[in-house]
Order: sequence, then C-alpha cells, then structure tokens
Amino acid sequence: MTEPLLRVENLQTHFASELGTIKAVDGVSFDIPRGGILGMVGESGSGKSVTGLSILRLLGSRNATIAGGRILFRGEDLLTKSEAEMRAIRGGSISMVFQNAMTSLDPFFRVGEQLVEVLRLHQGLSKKEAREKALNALELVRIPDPVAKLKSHPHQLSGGQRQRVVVALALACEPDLLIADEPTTALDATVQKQIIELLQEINQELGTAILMVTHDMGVVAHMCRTVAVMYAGRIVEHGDVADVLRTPQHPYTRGLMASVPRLRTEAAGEGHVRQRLYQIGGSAPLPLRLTDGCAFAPRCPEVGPECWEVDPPTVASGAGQEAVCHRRAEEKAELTGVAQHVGA
Amino acid sequence: MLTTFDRRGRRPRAGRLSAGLLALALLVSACGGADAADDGPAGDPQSGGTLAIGIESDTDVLDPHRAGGWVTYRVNRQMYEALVDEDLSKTSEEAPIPEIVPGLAESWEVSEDGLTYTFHLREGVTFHDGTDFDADAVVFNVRRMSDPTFEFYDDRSAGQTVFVWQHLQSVTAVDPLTVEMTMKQPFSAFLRLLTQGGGGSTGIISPTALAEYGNDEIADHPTGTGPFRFVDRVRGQRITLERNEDYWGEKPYLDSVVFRPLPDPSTRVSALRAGEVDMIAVPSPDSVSSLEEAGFDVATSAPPHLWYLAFNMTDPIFSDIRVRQAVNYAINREGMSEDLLRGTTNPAYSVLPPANSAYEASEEYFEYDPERAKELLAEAGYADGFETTLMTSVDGSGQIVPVPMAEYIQQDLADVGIRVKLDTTEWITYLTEWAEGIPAGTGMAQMSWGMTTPYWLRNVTSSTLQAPNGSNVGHYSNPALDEVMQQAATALDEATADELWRTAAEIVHEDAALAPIVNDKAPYVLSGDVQGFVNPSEEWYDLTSVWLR
Amino acid sequence: MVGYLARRAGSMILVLLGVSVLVFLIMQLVPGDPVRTMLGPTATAESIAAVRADLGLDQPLVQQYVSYLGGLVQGDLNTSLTMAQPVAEIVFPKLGNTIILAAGALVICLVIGVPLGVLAATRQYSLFDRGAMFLSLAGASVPVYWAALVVISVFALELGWLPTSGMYDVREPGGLGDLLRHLVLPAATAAVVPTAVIARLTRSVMVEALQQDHIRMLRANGVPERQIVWKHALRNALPPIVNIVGLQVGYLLGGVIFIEVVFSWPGLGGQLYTSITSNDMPIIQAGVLFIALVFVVVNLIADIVVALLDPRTREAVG
Amino acid sequence: MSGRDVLVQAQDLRKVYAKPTLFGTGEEFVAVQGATFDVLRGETFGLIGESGSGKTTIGRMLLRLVEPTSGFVGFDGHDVTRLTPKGMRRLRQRMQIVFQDSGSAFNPRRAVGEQVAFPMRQFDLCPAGEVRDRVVDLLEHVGLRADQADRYPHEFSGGQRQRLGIARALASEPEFLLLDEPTSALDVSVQAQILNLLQQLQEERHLTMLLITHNLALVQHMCDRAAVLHHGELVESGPVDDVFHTPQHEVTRRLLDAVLEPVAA
Amino acid sequence: MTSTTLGQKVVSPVAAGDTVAAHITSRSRPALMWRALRRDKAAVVSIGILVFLTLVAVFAPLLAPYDPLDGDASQRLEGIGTPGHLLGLDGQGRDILSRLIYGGRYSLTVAVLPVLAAAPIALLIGMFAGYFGGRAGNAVMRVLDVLFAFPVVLLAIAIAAVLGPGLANVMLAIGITMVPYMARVVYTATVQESAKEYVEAARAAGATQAQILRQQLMPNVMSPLVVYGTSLCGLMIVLAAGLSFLGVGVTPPAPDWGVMTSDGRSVLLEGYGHVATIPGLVILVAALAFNLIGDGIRDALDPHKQTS
Repeated sequence: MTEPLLRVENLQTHFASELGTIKAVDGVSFDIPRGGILGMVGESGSGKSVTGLSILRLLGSRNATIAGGRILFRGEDLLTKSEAEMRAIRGGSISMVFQNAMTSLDPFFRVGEQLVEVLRLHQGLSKKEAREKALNALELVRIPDPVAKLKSHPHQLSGGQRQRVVVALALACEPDLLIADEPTTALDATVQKQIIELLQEINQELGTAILMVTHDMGVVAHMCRTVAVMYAGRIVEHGDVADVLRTPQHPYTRGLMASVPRLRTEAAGEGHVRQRLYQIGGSAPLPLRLTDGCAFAPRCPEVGPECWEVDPPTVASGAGQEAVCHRRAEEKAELTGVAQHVGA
Repeated sequence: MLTTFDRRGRRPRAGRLSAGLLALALLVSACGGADAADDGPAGDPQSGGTLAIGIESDTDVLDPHRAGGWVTYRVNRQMYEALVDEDLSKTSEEAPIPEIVPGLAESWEVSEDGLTYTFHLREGVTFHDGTDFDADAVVFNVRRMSDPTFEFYDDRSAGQTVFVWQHLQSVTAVDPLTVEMTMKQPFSAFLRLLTQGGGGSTGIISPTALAEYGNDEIADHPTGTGPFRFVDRVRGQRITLERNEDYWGEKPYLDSVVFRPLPDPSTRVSALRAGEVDMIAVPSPDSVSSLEEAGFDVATSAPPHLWYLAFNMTDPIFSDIRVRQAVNYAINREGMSEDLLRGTTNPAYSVLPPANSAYEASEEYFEYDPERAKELLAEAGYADGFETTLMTSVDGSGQIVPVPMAEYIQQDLADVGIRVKLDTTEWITYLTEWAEGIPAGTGMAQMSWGMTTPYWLRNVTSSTLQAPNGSNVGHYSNPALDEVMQQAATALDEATADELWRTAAEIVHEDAALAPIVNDKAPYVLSGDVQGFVNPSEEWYDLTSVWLR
Repeated sequence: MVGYLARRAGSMILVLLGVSVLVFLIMQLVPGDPVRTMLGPTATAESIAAVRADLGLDQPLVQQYVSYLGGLVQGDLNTSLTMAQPVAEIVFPKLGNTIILAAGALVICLVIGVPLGVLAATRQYSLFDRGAMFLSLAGASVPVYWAALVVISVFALELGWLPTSGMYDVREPGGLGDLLRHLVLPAATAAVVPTAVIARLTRSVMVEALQQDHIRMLRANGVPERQIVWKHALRNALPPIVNIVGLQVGYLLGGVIFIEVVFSWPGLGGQLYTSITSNDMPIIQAGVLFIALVFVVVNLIADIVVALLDPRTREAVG
Repeated sequence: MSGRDVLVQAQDLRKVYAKPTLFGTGEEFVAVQGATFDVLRGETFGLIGESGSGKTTIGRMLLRLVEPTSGFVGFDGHDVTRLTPKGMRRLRQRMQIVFQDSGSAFNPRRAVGEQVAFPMRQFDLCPAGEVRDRVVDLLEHVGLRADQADRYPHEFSGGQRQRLGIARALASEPEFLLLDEPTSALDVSVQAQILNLLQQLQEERHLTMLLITHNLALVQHMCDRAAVLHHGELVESGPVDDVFHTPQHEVTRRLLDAVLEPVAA
Repeated sequence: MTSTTLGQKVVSPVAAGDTVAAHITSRSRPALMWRALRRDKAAVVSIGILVFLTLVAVFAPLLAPYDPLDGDASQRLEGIGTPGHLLGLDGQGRDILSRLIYGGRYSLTVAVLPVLAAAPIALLIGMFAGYFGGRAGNAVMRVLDVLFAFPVVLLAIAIAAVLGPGLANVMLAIGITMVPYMARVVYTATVQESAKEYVEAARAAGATQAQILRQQLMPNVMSPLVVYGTSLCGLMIVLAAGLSFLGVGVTPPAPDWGVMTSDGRSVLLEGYGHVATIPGLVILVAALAFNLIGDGIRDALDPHKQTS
C-alpha cells in the first residue's frame, strides 16, 4: 500500500459556545490518494466545510480549536507545523477554493496582480517570470483571452470567469491537493457544469488531488471517485461513488438520495398523479454530543432502542464501502449468521 | 501703586508641577538651566528691542474717530495725538487725575463766556506720511467728525464722538497754526473730553491719507503724528508699531511694539509665563499673586473706572429708596475686592471714580451692614425678601470678571433675603440690551465705566438721557439732580464745576440711585525685563518711557 | 465625469444658497444691534438711525438678502459692520488659518487614527483593542477646552517645549518652522475627537474587511498576515474611511472654535463666534458660506477619491 | 387543460430600470421584455431562468409589487396594472407570495404570530377574537407548534421560516400563490419537506401556483406548464413534458444538459 | 403520500434540530437584547454609573452637604480634602461636591432631553424621506445637506444666541442642531429596511403606506436611532459644556458641570486645577458611560453577537 497524499486521522475540531463545546468535526478519518477526488457531502452544519478548513488550519475564529487527531500530508503532520511552515504550504502544496466566486477575489487588484502576488510569494520568481506563469495559470483554466484578463479587475469578469480565476489562483503554484469548498454552489447550473468539468480535466492533466466539499449529490456523482457522507460532525458512510449512490447503506444517505427531485426521462402524460418526495423529518442537529448514541436517531425511520444509547458501529459492505449504523450491523450479523449457518 | 523696576526674574517658569510630570520637568529644567534671578538695579534706560503686549481682545478699527473701546484706544493712542493731552507719566499715586497738558496744540485760550476755544498749534510737526500738520488738518479732522456737509464727513465717526462735539458751533483755521472753535453753550468738560478715548477719540489723522484712502480704508493705513508709526496688522495675531524717528517730542526707547490679542485670560497668563509676551493686560485676579511670586511685576493704578449696578426705577420694588439702600448695604465690597478679586480692585463707595476731579472719598455711604439692609427691607415691607433679576455680561472691556462678581453679589443679597436670578449675556449683545434700558422684571443691571471728567455722571443719571436715548438705563429721574448737573456742565471754570459735581454725586448717593461696587486697579503684569512702564490714572498708557533690559 | 461634476456643482450651489438663506434668517433673530455696538453707549438715536440707513439695515429683509446676493455674485462680500473692513480681507486670512489648523489636525488624525483602528481590528477583543477603543471614546468625551488648557500647562509651561498660543512668534514672526511649532498643540488637541472617530470607524470597517471571502482566499494562499492587513484589507476598507475623513473636515472647520479661543489661534471659528454675538452679518454670511464651501468641496473630493479608489466605479468617474 | 380558465394573464410585460451607477442614474437596463403567458386556474406554472434572467421581476409585476414599465397583467378579469391603490389592496387578498428564505422575509422585531395574523386582520377575514385560533391552526397545519407564535423570526431555522412564510401567504386564503425560489436556500432534506407541504396545500385549497426557480428538476416535479426565460425574454413555454422532452430552444437544451443528476456514472 | 415512509403527515421539527439561536434565545427581542447587553461588562458598569449619577441628582437635597449656590469667599479655591469639603471649594467658595451632586440635574437633563425630543422629529423626517424617496424625499435630504454644511457648533451657538442663554434654550439649541444628524441615521436605515422582503410582504398583504411605516419600518429603524442617540447623549454633555464655556450655555451660578468646568478654567493654571478638573472628569465619565452604553446596545443588537 502506498502512502496516501493526505491522511486525516480522528480529526476533532471544536467550537466553544455558550451551550458548551460544539464538536463540529468529531473524529473524522479519511484518506485521499495522489490524484484522487474525494467528495465530502452533507447538509449545512454537518462539519464538512470545517473539515476542509481544519486541514489548512484556517479556522480563524478564536473559539475554534483542533482538539485532536492527525492530519498527515505526505506523511507529515500538519498540526505540528509552525505558522510560517503552514503559510508555505497554503497556496503552495495545498490550496483551497471557496464557495463564493463573486467575492473570492480582491476587487481592488487586477487579476494579474493577484496571481503574481501568490506566485512570487511561493516560488520566489521575478516579476516577469511571475507574470508569465500567471498567464500560464489562466490558460490552464481555459479562460478566453487570458492576456487581457490579466489586466482586468474582478468585477469586469462574469461569475464563471471569476471562478476560473479563483481556480487558477489556487492552481498557480501547482499544488498536490486542492480543497474545493462548495465551489459551484453560487453559480448558475450551466456554469457549475463547466467548472466541474474544468476541475476534472485539471485532475487528469496535472494529477492534482481534490477534496470536493459539497451538499450536492449531483456534483459528487459527476466528478468524484470516492465519497464521504457527513452528519453531525461524523462520517456516517463512505465508499466508492458508484457503490454509495447505487446502494446507500446508511439511512441518512438513503434519505438524502430519495429526497432529491429527479429529472424524469419519460413523459408523465396528462393527468398523472404527482408523487410526493421522500422526506427526512426534522432538521440537522447541533453537534453537541451530550450523550452517546447515533446523532441521526431522532430522524431515522429505522431507529431502534440501541440507537439512542450506543454509538453505532462501522459496518463494511462491498469494496471499501462502510456505514456507521446499528441496523446495518444487525443485518450484516444476520447475514453472516446465515452464512455461517449455511457454511456449517 | 508704583511700578517696581527691580524685581528679580526674567521669563520665570511656573513652579507647580503635576506629580506625573515632575521627573520629566526636572530633567528639562536641569538641561535648560533654570533662569538665574538677576536682581540688581535697573540701570539706565536703553534703546532698542521689541515689546510684546498681550491684550485682552482684538482691537477694533485703527481709526481713532471711529474706534470704540479702551483696547483699541491703547493702540491708537501710540500713533495718534489730539490737540490736548493728559500727562500719563505719573502713576495714580503721584497724580490721581492726570493733568491736562499740551498735545498737538502748544497752548490754548478759552474766552470769558466759555464759548470760544483758541488753539495754538505746535510747529514743525509732520504726519507719518510726511504731510505737515497745520490748522487745516485740524479743521479737516473736526469736520469729519461733526459737519454733515463736509465731503469727508463720516457718520460713524460722528456717532462715536458726539459726546465731544455736541456743543460745537464752528471750527475755523485762523492761520496755519491757529484754530478757533466756537461752542453753542459753555462746556466745561470740553478740554478733558478732547483727551479721552473710551468712545471715539479726537486724534488728528493726516488729511492727505484720509483723502487718499477714504473714510473706510484709513483704518488699514493709520497715519498720525504720534511717537509710534504703524507697521502692519495681522488681524487676530498682531499689530506692530515702530518708533517714529521723526517724532517731535521725546522719542520712544523701544524699536517696536507688538500688540497681541489674547482674549482668553488663561492663555494670556500662559503666554506671559512662557515669555511669548512681555506684558499683559487684565490678568485674571487669581493669577496675580502667583505671577508676583513667580517674579513678575504687577503695575496697578486707580483709573476712572467704576463697576456699578444701576437700579430699575420703573420696577415696583426698586422704586422704593429703602430697597436700593438695602442692596447698597448688603454688598460686601471689601470682601469682594479682597477675597474674590484678590486685591485687583478697590471697594467703591462713591459713584464718581477716584480718578476724577470731583471725587471725594464717601465711605460714610453704605458701608457693609447686612443688618441695616434687613431692617430697611423690613421697613419697605420685604421682611421675607423678594425675588429679582440682575443682568450682567459674561465678559467685556473693563468688566473684570462679571459673572463671579455677580454671583458674589447674588450670595450677599441672598443673605438679606433678596433672591437674585442672573441673566448673563455675551458682551456685545449685552451692550445692546443694556442700552435699550433695563427691561421690566429685571431689577438691576451691571456696567463698568467712568471718565476722568465728572461730566460722566450725567451720562448715567440725567433724566434727559434715559435709555434708549442715553445711558441712564434705570430710567432714573431727579429734577433737582438734573438742575445741578446742568449748572455743572455749563459752569465756566473747573473749580465751580467740580463743586457742583460733588453736590450732584451727593444727591445720587442720598437717593441710592446707583450701587457702586468696585474700582478696578487696572493691573498690568510685566516681565522683569520691562522697565519704565507707568500705569497712570487712566484706562490707557503711554509707551514712550518704556524700555527693555 | 464632466457631467457628474456639473451636477455636483449645481447641487453645491443649491446647498450654499440654502446655507446663506439659513444664516440670513438666523441672524435676523439674534438679539443685539450691530450699530449700537459700533457707536458705543454714548451714541444718540439719530446717529444710530443714520448709520443704519447708511448700511441699508432699514430695508425690508428680502431686499437686504437680494442685494446681498447681488453683491455676492459680483464678488462683493460687503464690509464688516464691527470692523469697518472689507469682509474678504477679514474672512479669507482667517479661513486660511483655520484650514491650516484643520489640516494639521487632519494629518494627526490620519497618522494616529487609521493605524490605531487597523491594529485594533487585527487584534479584535484583545487588551490592545479594548484599550485603544476605550481611550478613543474617552478622548471623544473630554471637554476640549479643558484638555487644551491641560495640554498648554504641560507642554508649554511645565516642559517649555512648545509655544502656548498663537500662530507665529510676535516679536520675530518666523517662517514655516515657527508656524509648525505653534501648530502642534492646537492641532493635536483639535485632533482628539476626530482621531477617535476615525480610529473607531477604521476598526469596524477593517473588522468587516478582514472577514471578507477574498481575505480568506489570501490566507488560504499563504499570504503573510501583515500583507493581508495592510495591503488588501486596508485597501478594501479605505472608501468608508475616506468618506468619514471628509466629514471630519466639516467637524474640524466648525468645531475648532474652542481650540481657537483657548490657543488664540486667529481662525475663522473664533471670529464667527464673536461675529455671531456681535451680529456682524456680513462676516457671518461670508464665513459660514466659505466654511460650507470648503466642506462641500472636500466631500466632493472625498467622493471622487472613493470612486477612483474602487476599480468598479473608476470608469464612471474617470 | 383546455377546460380550465385563465387566472393570471401576463401580456407583453416590460420592465426597464435605469441602471444605477455611483453618481445618479445612468443608462437604461431592460430587465424584462415582451413577457406573455397565462397561468390557468389550479395549475402550477414554472418560470425557469438563470440568475439575472428577469424571472423575479416578472413575478413581482404580476403582484404589482413592481410597477411594469408597460404591458398588461390580468387577474381573474381585473386589470391589475390599472387598479387604484385601494382596489389593488382589496385584490391582494387573493394573491400572495412566498419569498426565498433570505432571513429578511419577516420583520425581525415582531412576533411571527402577529405577522401571520396581519393579512387576516387586514382583509377582515375573521372576527378579531378568532384571529389567534386561526393563526395557531395555520401554524400547526404547516408543521409548526402553537407556542411558536410568540417567537421572533431569528429563533427559527431556515426550513421553519419557510413554513412560516407559507403560513403567512395562506393567511388571507388566496387563490394564487407566487413561489419565488422557495427552496433554493434550503438543504435537500428540508426542501423535500417544503415541496411536499406545498403540494399538499395545493390539493387541499385548490391553489394556483407560479413557481420561480432555476432548478429544472423542481419544475418537472412540481409544475404542469413552464416557461423558460433568458435575458429578460421568454424563449420557450408550454407543458412541462413538451418543454423538457422536446426542447425547442438552445437555452432550454443547455439548461437541461447542465442538470447534474445524483446518479452514478 | 404514497412514496413517503416516514412523513405520514407533515412532520414537526424535532427538538434536536433548529439553529443555535433557537436554543439559547429567550422569548422577546428586548429581553434578548438585555441579555446580550448584560454580558458587556463595560455597558453594565456604565449603566450603573449613570443610574448612580441620576439617583444622586434626584436626591441631591438629601445628599449634598452644602447649598450648591451659597459660598464662603474667604475659603475660596481651597483644595481637595479641605476639612468639611471633600472635593474642595470653587472660586466663589462653594462646596464642589455639593455642586457636583446638584449638577447632575442640569447636565444629565441636557444630555438626554434634547436627544429624546429630537428623536421623534428625526424619525418622522428620516422615515418620510427614506421611504417615499422621490421628489419630496429628495427635497428633505437637500435641506438636511444644507444643515450638514453648516458647522454644528456654530449652528448651536447661533441658535443659542437667538434664544438667549439658559438651560431650556441650550437644550432647544442642541436638539435642533441634532435633528439632521439623527434624521440621516433614520434615513439610511429606512432606505435599507425598505428594500427588505418583509416590507414587500406587508405590501402584498394589503398594508397601507401608513401601516408599513408605522408597523414595519419604525420598529426596525428605531434601533440604529437608539444606538446613535445614546452616543449622542454623551456628546451633548460635552457640547453643552462647550456652550457654557462660550457664555451661551447654561447660566451661572447653576451648578451645571459644564459651567463648573468653565468657571474653573481661569484658575486651572494657577494651582487650583481641581475646580475645573473634577467636573471635567465627571463629564468625561458620564459621556464615556453614554458612549459605552451606545456601543453595548449596538453590539447587543448585532445578531452575530446575540448568538455567539
């Protein structure tokens, strides 16, 4: 087994609040191999963005602390690095793009200036070299007329172009890992698709690994190889995208998949009866974890008495697909029981 | 009080230090080296140097005819001279009333009937612009102030100087060095009024300059005959004068004089302490003793100044003489002078200020006696006191510290049961309101004023000069007094006039028509470098004798 | 740009016209007769009436105003009632002095206020932040004239470092150096309140600027914090700072009266105060008009600077 | 479908804004142009478009919350664009709007119950004494608790606020409901709740709805007919099946193509 | 209802859900604000100080050791710690402590009353101009522009000069001067709030203009006004003191703190610093307290602070 590019082990990120400690990220572990694309999905407040920010130690707020775990990047624990070392990593070997393309660029500086600033910072280039590389970066993200765009201010670009510039900025120093935090959420559907395709192409061309944080299963389906589903600060299910989407194991994943309206492929015909969507009741909890038990229990259609009291176990199913659920554990136990019985 | 010439210290530093700054300040004074006290004889007067005077407000126009107020006159006086002058070289102690001495007129005669004044002009005098001074120049100036038919007649000058020229019939140049003025009626105060400068003054302006600059612009180009000539003026910052090398008389020692307006008393004192000015007018009473301690000289005098209250005779309460007497008895003038004003004033018991030919000490009137005041009030039917209003300004020329003084009076009157509300107004507004007469509901109004001529009394008590047509703001009316004052004003010789004025003053006292409070000592504070400054019995001074060590 | 300037100039003229009407109306109500003041207590009613007629003060209000405006259009600001001097000769030098004082204060505001606000914002809720903001609030709560006297007593009298008052040494009026020495204390005192205002505003816009997405993007790209703060965040925060600085000019022009009085600074504020109380209409009219003019122009410049600072609006102006 | 009559009618609607620049008004900007369509009684009509396509402006013009520059809006025979303010106020009882939850759809300083009650009082729909009961009924009907009536907007989650928005819109017992991106700010699980609620209510109350959205799947799920907007102009409209299966216009095709279905490749 | 398994009916949210705000907030908005304000130590201390000063002023006759107007000139200017006179005596020999105690009656009134009086006027003007915009609103704002171009202190002096000195007139002058500033705050808030959807919702629900203004906008534009007004109170004490300094303010011998400061300034440099400094510090403390409360209210109204 080769060492993964990024290995997150039992990450704990806590926020101090009046209500007590909010465990926004509560023991999250995952790997991203070199060149891999991991999708991290979940609803707002599930801890997926905090996970992304924790990796680069960009939490900002003074009441946020990384309370435990390890973040191994190329084998080195980022949590032990000094702030100066982290600065060299940020934008150098790991970079990040954020949700809001419209505001992710400094409106007061030209696109070129912003690219050059980052390039010179990390690669110690001369102005001229940096300008050349900036142009390369813009070409890389397939922006039309890149020479002119270098001289543009962000407001002169369309939303899609701006997000391309943001991606260019993130990729300028050819990082090994790109953390994309809902990079397409604020974009129109057509633009969203273009950006996703762009990220895929870059992944293929440069081998940049991507951590794709999103709430949109559609995005995951279209660009990720593996997926982790987060709920209340924990990963409740992960595995290959094909497996998880086709045969979701966790009740939450199942609910999520069922509650999204789909485009029908065939005409419904006149006077058809509209079907209701599946709905997960209630809303996402605050990850306070005052008691043990499954955080999804209050909303779970399959909830059993043990779900309220005992942390659910991790259950593997198929090739690397794992879910954290009492029900699945029971079912598996039954199956193995049957198998053993049969085998015996 | 005599000016002391030989106090120690030049530009001394203030002694008190705030605790936190002590160390720092010590350091600084150690580095700078404290100024050693250089006691010793003043030595002989020497020429040269620039004297900087911190004055209490910016000056009005530098046009002697138009200008009002003492502050401006103190500047104009150094550049302009009138036909007749006062001898300002003596302190109040040496000369309680400055003697009338020749100015631009070397001598003069008054006709028997008191109607004709003949002035013999000084020869060889030139204005600062080189124009010769002669009889035509005098006529030109007088007509500017008094003859509406004259081309250069100026109604503002006329308005300011009407008190001088009110009885003038005509003015003629008999010959180049003789001027004759004819009066409509005898006017015993005329010569004294020619020397005055509280309102407009009669300094002679170069006719050439007047013709060149016109009535309005002449103030920017003062051109007189005086010992100092105008250099420049930066409004709000300074007025600079320099020695007139062609002066006909004793030339000043000083190369130049700078008047620097510093309206805020604390700032004025600070500037003096810091050595930015050599001399200041009107120090705050509380600063005088500490300035003295710090080595500054204080020159006081007894100018014709009276800080007084006028009663509203139309007020039902104050129309009662017993009430007016009670107020007079109730005020502790000594206490005010000593405690509040720290000896910068003298208690005043006479309605005529000391620097006045008709003055006589009249302490028998209204010495502090609150019990007597209470009795009088009880007699008048106010055993429980009453409520009234005292109007006063908050600042102003010669007003000393009007609000604390009014508050002091307020407390004294409260002790005898009179509850006083203060109505305070800024000076200029106050002047207007005051000149309109004391309004109904207000019992008393405060003012400070005075002239070296007893004629002044008429201004504030004559029934013909009741406000708004005069300065009798309390609408006081006493036919007997009017009669005496009329006689005094038209008396042919000064002695007779003075006697009559004394009678008049007595009537005013008897009637308790006014309440004199204090006489200002007009203190000036000087650095030890300033020598030869004399504070005479006037509201102004002469700078020719001043020199710098 | 030209069209914009023309529009702004038009509205400026309207504002100034409004100011002049307002001044005119208010001054009609101020008690006190300037002519009485001019002529002193011994003047007779006739001489007062004569001077009033001479000055046109006996005409109906509207006519007085119209003739004033007529004069103004021809550049005639009239003559001071109390100083018998053309208004322009009094007002312009004093306006100049006030502008010098205000400019000095402004420099201090900017040099101290902006960095203070920036540092406080980067250390939000720290001891430094709380201390700086508390101090600036305290500064704004001090009666200025009292502070002025304390400052004089310490720096001019006790320490003797600087002159107590005035603009120049009266004996030997020096040049720029002399002026600067005299400027330090009054300007510093005048700067206290606006510095507090600017520091507080700077802090709050910087806090906001530092929370913007692109700042996070810069952090994610490893840009050093100092560069983020002083290059990017401050640049973004600058427009509201420029605007508030423009408004502070207004405060300084009119609010330095206390400073001018205590420091005997021969400025327009103190002059206007005296003129209001002495009812010297022509001075007040001109003085207030010119203060308003400077204020309006400064704020126009501030608006243009803001527009030029922001590339999104730059084309609209440039 | 031909049997149903037209409730809302838009004819050649046009809206021109003066583009605000830093310094006053600048050039004009055409937000909507030539918008013509009908909404039939009882149906759900979808208005599809990307950001800036003018869909929200059209919705606001139908309710005359924005004055059309020109064109005609009919509502059950009334000429909406010409009604007097008073007449318009009366008509508003029959047409209501549910906003995208932006946190500002409710007055932050008034209890939500009061805000839901407002239309009832305004249109005098029930005696004052019964308002409270009716509000509670309504809240419970949309899935909220009675005691929440006294709470303030910020005490609710996004999904709950959207329920409140629906309750308020229903308070005046309208016939027509304008849904302006009602779920675009919500998580998918909450979106499903809201969509189901809307469908349920439509059935119960025979509502006519106009759904403004950029989400094509939503339109297909909810709507009978739809129109596609592009740069302020209607490029295509018709029954949802037709529009989605035989798109006539390039814009529609592009939008369909961009839908990312959560289906493993 | 066919495909749903869980949602038999539309399901109520369960207790575990909702946002942070829903958990920690109490019932009403004012209570919530008070809760947030209480956490701000500076604001709490400031409120305490002002309550204390107010009580002292109210019960002045019971608390003051001496008559604030009656002095003993022979003891004048005695310093801090003079037997019987804790804070010394002023230039008239009056007990400074007693004057301070009574002074609150003037200074606190001057601070609060003009702002209270100007607020409704400013509210009316600002909301009118902000909501209706258009020509009338524009005209109103142009008039305000004129007042902005007019330096505040000068305007206050001019008005005070017109009205004459005295407590009531000072308050009137200050009140008038403040109207345009407060109106602009209201105007800005009104313009901002008017664009929000709840206003549109009210319109959609058939609200009249008057209802929108009164019920929807007013409560929302009030809060910036309250914040601004509170800070203004602090400024007003200082401004009123300044007017006293220039002689157009509260008339002596009223023991107004501003009057006391300006009384004492002539002896400030003469070794009697306490006369001006003590009331100056009280003004500083009171003004600071108002400002800190203003800050506190602003923070308390900030939803971010309420929930974090």
